[in-house]
Amino acid sequence: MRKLMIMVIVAAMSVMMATACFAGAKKDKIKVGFVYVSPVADAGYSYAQDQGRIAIDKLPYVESSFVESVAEGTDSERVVLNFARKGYDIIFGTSFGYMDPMVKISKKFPNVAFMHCSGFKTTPNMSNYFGRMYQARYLTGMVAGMMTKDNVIGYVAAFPIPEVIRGINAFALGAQAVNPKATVRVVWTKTWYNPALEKDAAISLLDMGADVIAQHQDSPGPQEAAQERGKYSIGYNSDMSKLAPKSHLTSAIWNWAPLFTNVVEQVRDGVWQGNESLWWGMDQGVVDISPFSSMVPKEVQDKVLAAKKEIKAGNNAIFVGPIKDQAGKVVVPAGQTMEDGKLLGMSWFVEGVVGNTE
Amino acid sequence: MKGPQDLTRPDSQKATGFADAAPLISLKGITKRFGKVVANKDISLDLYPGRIKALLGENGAGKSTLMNMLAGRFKPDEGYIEVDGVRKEFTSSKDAIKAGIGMVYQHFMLVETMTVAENVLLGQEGSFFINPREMNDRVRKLAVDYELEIDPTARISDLSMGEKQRVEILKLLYRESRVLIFDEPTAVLTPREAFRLFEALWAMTRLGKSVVFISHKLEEVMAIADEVAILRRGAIDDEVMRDKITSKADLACRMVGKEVLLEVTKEDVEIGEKVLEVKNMTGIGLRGINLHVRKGEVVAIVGVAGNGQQELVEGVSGLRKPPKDTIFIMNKPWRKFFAEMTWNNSMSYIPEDRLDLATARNLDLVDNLLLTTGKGFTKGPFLQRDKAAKVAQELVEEYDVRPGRIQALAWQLSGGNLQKMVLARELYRQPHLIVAEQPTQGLDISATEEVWNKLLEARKMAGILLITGDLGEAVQLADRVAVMYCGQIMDEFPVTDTAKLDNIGLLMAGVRE
Amino acid sequence: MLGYRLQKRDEPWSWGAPIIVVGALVLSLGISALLLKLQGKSAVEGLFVLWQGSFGASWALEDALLKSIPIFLCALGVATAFRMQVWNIGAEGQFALGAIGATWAALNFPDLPGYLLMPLMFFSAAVFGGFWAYIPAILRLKLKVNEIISTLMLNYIAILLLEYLVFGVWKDPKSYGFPVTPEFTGGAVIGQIGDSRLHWGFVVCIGAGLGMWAFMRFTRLGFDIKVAGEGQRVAMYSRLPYGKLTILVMAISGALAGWAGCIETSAVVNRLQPSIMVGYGYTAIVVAWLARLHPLYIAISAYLLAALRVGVENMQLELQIPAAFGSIMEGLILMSVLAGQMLVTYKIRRKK
Amino acid sequence: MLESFIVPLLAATVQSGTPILYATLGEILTEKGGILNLGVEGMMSMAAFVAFAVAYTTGNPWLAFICGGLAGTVMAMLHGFVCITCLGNQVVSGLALTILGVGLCNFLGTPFIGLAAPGFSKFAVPVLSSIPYLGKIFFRQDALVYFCYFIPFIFMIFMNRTRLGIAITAVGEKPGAAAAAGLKAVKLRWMALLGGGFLIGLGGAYLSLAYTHLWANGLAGGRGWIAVALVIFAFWRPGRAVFGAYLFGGVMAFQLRLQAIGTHIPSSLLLMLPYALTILVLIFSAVRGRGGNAPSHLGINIEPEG
Repeated sequence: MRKLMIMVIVAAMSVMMATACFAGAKKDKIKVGFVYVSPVADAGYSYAQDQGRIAIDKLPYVESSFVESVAEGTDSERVVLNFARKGYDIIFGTSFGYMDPMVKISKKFPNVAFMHCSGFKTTPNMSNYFGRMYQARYLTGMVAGMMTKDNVIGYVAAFPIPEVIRGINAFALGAQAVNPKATVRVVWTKTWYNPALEKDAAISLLDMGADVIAQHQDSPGPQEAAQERGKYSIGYNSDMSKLAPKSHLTSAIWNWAPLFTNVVEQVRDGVWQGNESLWWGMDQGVVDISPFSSMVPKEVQDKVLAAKKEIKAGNNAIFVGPIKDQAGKVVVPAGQTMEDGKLLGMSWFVEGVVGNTE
Repeated sequence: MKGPQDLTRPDSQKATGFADAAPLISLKGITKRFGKVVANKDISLDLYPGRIKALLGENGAGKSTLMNMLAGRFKPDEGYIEVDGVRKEFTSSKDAIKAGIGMVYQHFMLVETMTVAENVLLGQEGSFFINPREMNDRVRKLAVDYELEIDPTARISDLSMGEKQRVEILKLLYRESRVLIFDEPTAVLTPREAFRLFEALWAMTRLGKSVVFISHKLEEVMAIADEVAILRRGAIDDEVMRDKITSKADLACRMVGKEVLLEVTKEDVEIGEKVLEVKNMTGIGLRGINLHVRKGEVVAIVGVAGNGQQELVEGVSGLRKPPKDTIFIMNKPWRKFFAEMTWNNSMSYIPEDRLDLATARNLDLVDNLLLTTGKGFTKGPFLQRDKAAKVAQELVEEYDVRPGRIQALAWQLSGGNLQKMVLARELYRQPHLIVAEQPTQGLDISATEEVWNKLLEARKMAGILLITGDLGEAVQLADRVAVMYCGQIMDEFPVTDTAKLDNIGLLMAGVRE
Repeated sequence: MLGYRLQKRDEPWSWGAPIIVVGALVLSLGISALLLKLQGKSAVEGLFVLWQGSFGASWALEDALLKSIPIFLCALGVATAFRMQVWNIGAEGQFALGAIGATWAALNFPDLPGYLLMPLMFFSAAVFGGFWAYIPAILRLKLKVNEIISTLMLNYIAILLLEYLVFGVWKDPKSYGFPVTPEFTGGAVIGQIGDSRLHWGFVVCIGAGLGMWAFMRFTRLGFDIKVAGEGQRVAMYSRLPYGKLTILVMAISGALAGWAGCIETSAVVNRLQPSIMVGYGYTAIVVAWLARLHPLYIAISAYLLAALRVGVENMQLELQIPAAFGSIMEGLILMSVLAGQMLVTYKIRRKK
Repeated sequence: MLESFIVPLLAATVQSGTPILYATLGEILTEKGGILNLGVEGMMSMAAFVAFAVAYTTGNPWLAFICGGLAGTVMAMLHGFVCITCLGNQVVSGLALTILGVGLCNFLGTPFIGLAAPGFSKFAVPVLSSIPYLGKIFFRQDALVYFCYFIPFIFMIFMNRTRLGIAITAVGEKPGAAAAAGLKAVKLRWMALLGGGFLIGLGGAYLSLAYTHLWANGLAGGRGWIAVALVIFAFWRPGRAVFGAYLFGGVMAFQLRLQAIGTHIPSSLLLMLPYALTILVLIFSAVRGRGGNAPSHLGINIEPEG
């Protein structure tokens, strides 16, 4: 009985030795695969990417499919590999942790286009893309700065990674631009999606006197906490007004459709090439803020919309000196703007932010 | 107060007025099989009110199976039970209780962490909510009525054996049980406590209750019973009225049928040097123990269970650390001996609990052999299991352990065969000291005889410390007998000293002449 | 119970074990098919895709083998502890500590040649993992603390410890602040076998499996562990050092799980990042129990459950079935095996 | 400082301690009957899902709360079938129940992710909430917390003052004695298991009806395991269970607040607090020696008679 078993395993190994086959030449129909880190219906990060997928799925020559809640380590490598093996032409990996597996697999499938979100590595057939969410964070910061009375704004955040830290800094700069006394308190939850924990974190901030709650989380938990306490809240990823109508002012939202459409068109026309970093902002419509709720006074809305025009026109890069860090030390001297490389690796808080980056 | 060992029933205590009453409970042709073994064969028995019926039979005769059927825990394969002349089907112990049958098991069925009152009321019908104060009063009143004084609020774990038994009796009385069955009740009592038990039983017979007294001790049966039913090999061999029994020997003869009481020939064996010496040991529950065993000698420790035998055995067999320099084995102090103990030519312990201590229930016979002889089959880090299997096969054949397959698991063997296997293993180790604890408990006659002979044979290479509750076994095997009571050795005398033997009961009760 | 009762068999049903396992698999597949229907997905197609994903294509076999490596090592460790009735539920935490140990070696001795660095990584993984299992063992022995709860709590603590290291001290400066350690240099990476994705970790698995099988079967220490598993009283009677054996068993269990962590970090992900924690420690318990704690059967059931996980992924890809489907199957299989094992010792008889 | 930090902290403690208290009491009842149930985490997850689903479809939170309890009972039935009827190993069966329960709730819950369902929200008890400090802490909670204030007392009375309670204790200590007294030991174990399952279910339902009104995977978040540990800490007594549950609820709430104040302790170390505390609690109860109150037949299956 036991010898039989050992032979089965050895046979399996020999079968596996044959190299994997891969997709043939260009077809008129383009197959696009998406790999999400969390469940799609979480009204959060994956949901926003999926809205973009649905947009391109409507295009006649596109056929798309996705796999949700794929853990970043070994599982992601296999899922991306399965997409490549099944002859998908474009594969979108939406979480930072997918970067290395996608780099490894892109070398094995040269004629498949790999698009990785929020990463920094590229290969001849792999580019990365991201949105300048900090622009929208800046605007929502302005709203919070004007709406707060006790000048304490709570910020529920998932992981202390650059994307999140950068968002918090832009938010704080926005708030301080209109209300220098405004401070931002940060609580880390160490999870992208856990409504109960996120709500708890928001409550602890509200108990500290925060009267506006913002979030870099995927569930509307913090919005619910703010509404229960009759305070204001700012959403993220998609318009969360229907979940907390009495507290929701606005949301910083994604809109990936334009970027995805651009990539698909390039691949169809055969002009797409890797080694590119697309970091689109409000000007290309990838990042925006949701319509204001009625609670936001007229003049606040006008001020923010004016600033939005400024950013869209490109003459307000937000991270323009002088910027001091938490300890008051000037990090960006006056007149200087932080270039993208520094922005991508930002891991310190600006002045006025209470919390640690670990 | 009558002399402690004179247990006969004074006239004042006689139950009167129930001469011609109909039987409360009668068993009709009860048969029960376990797989191939027939535990009870066509048993018919009538239990009359106000009378004490003794059920006599040695171990393995099927007494407890019969009682378990009466208590409703097993269902008979054939035959039925009549309650007040009406045929009743007992599906659970609840039906037996409703029929008025109450049982006091040898191992008490009490919940240690609960109070006396809670135990007495366990399983009683009544209101959903209970009021502890009212509950305690009811139990206290009941205890006073039956002169079984006990504190209802005491925790069972704090009570003595005698007190625990009284709680069991109170449980039956509270349920107004009409038939009270006692399974070997005096095994755990001192003679004085036993006498108080008999007084309680007599009181109950006066109230018209029917008492069944299971025992294999002749003198108790003689003292208390009105009728005696003798059970042999699962069948009622003989039923006789007490006044027809002329003497203890007559009863013994009836009990064992025509065969003579089990006798073993004991030739003389050359006595060697001391293999075990206990010098004035006080500690681990014992006081002032002085004892020695020489090679070729059998020293029996007798006494009622729970008087320090367990502690002495654990000390001598190395399971428990005694005070410094009190136990010497083969002239080495305890610590040194067990530190350098080799797998053979040292000491062996044959415990009372065969299945979960001497052997592992889910391992086969080869593994069980290796339990204590493992070092003998080890070469470097490796274990030669095939060599062990050969030895196991030889031992199984030599000791006639049925079934003969060495792949059989321990739980599949009967008590007798398992004990023979343990004995085979321990004697294979050529020990110089053997500690045998209740070696023949629960074995049938043939198995007992085989074990006795093997033990006597082992005297050639070892001294034997025998711990037993069965005086007959002590008399048969031992050269010297020591009586233990409350952690002390009351007296030690050669087995030939018949005078002391006769009033051994006194010593067991702690009464020194 | 409703007209049937259990009767002890005279002989344990020798062919019982494999039949029960197969029966459990079939039952679990049946119930899972019903669940698929519940969510409006066709059951037959679902199960076909599951089969296709697990065994259908050559790369599926490769993926399953790759995934079975950490599960196998963890299960081997868990089985050793379970064999002695020491309930080590902490394989997950020991896996994490093993990964931490390996990373510590890789980061502190980057320029050591491979043939030196690799043994050091495996050694430190075994030490870290073993230590994480040593704690509950000592707590159980010295303070009679229930090891089920303490090992489980240590799982949570281990994962948080790993996060603390990766977000703080060991964060790779060059990777833009993302929670990953610097990539392992040449000597610290377990190479691939040929150009397949399988790596030399597989050989470690075979070695560990045969090693444990031989240890249990032939050495006296292995026999002592089996005896100690039968209960503390029998162990005391046979003069076995029950305390030392408990520690030994837990140390082995922790070391093996630690190796799994080391291999997963070095061979598959090439750096330490929190996402390697995907629940191998818990699956290992299912695998160990399915294989009735026998090393070679653990190889089969580890491969089986790894194939199941890979197959479920394929179901996600093709039919958008939620990822939790895999753990439902695992739970069902283990429950039905547990219930079925009764048939080995009991027969079902009609009540008279 | 007292007003702005301690009082809200204690209020949050009561809330996050409540689900743990329900589950701990449920597990105490189950273990008193002699069954070791490690499936609490799975049962809480399933109960949370069923409660949410019922609340979402029917809109009636009280009905949902009861259905959550029933879901716990059904899961307990599964555990009972494996352990009592089929004499399976109780430890591994509990683990399997957790793996199955968490998996099943995430699988069935996927369509509900991101949705909100009507639940229980906080309301001030008219008179009592005006008591200084205590009012804010204990009487500005939701209905289920108030309901939970009574359960320990009912539990205590049931276990010590009712025939059924004593019978269940007897079965946990010595099934043979219970059987000899005419009780149906197996039936009583089933009652203890199902009753305990119901309470554990209520704990799970609390998570998706009052703690948050949104559905998410992994709501239980390790609370089931902490409840199992708390049973040992509470020496199987309801009084200490209350103290233990609130202690753990407090620690969870405390670490978030510590961050909100702006400490420099990295958050992952803070998140370790509840788990590290559990081990300390186990050591504490073992060292104090009184840990010996475990029902002596806990975890040992009752063999069917011949």
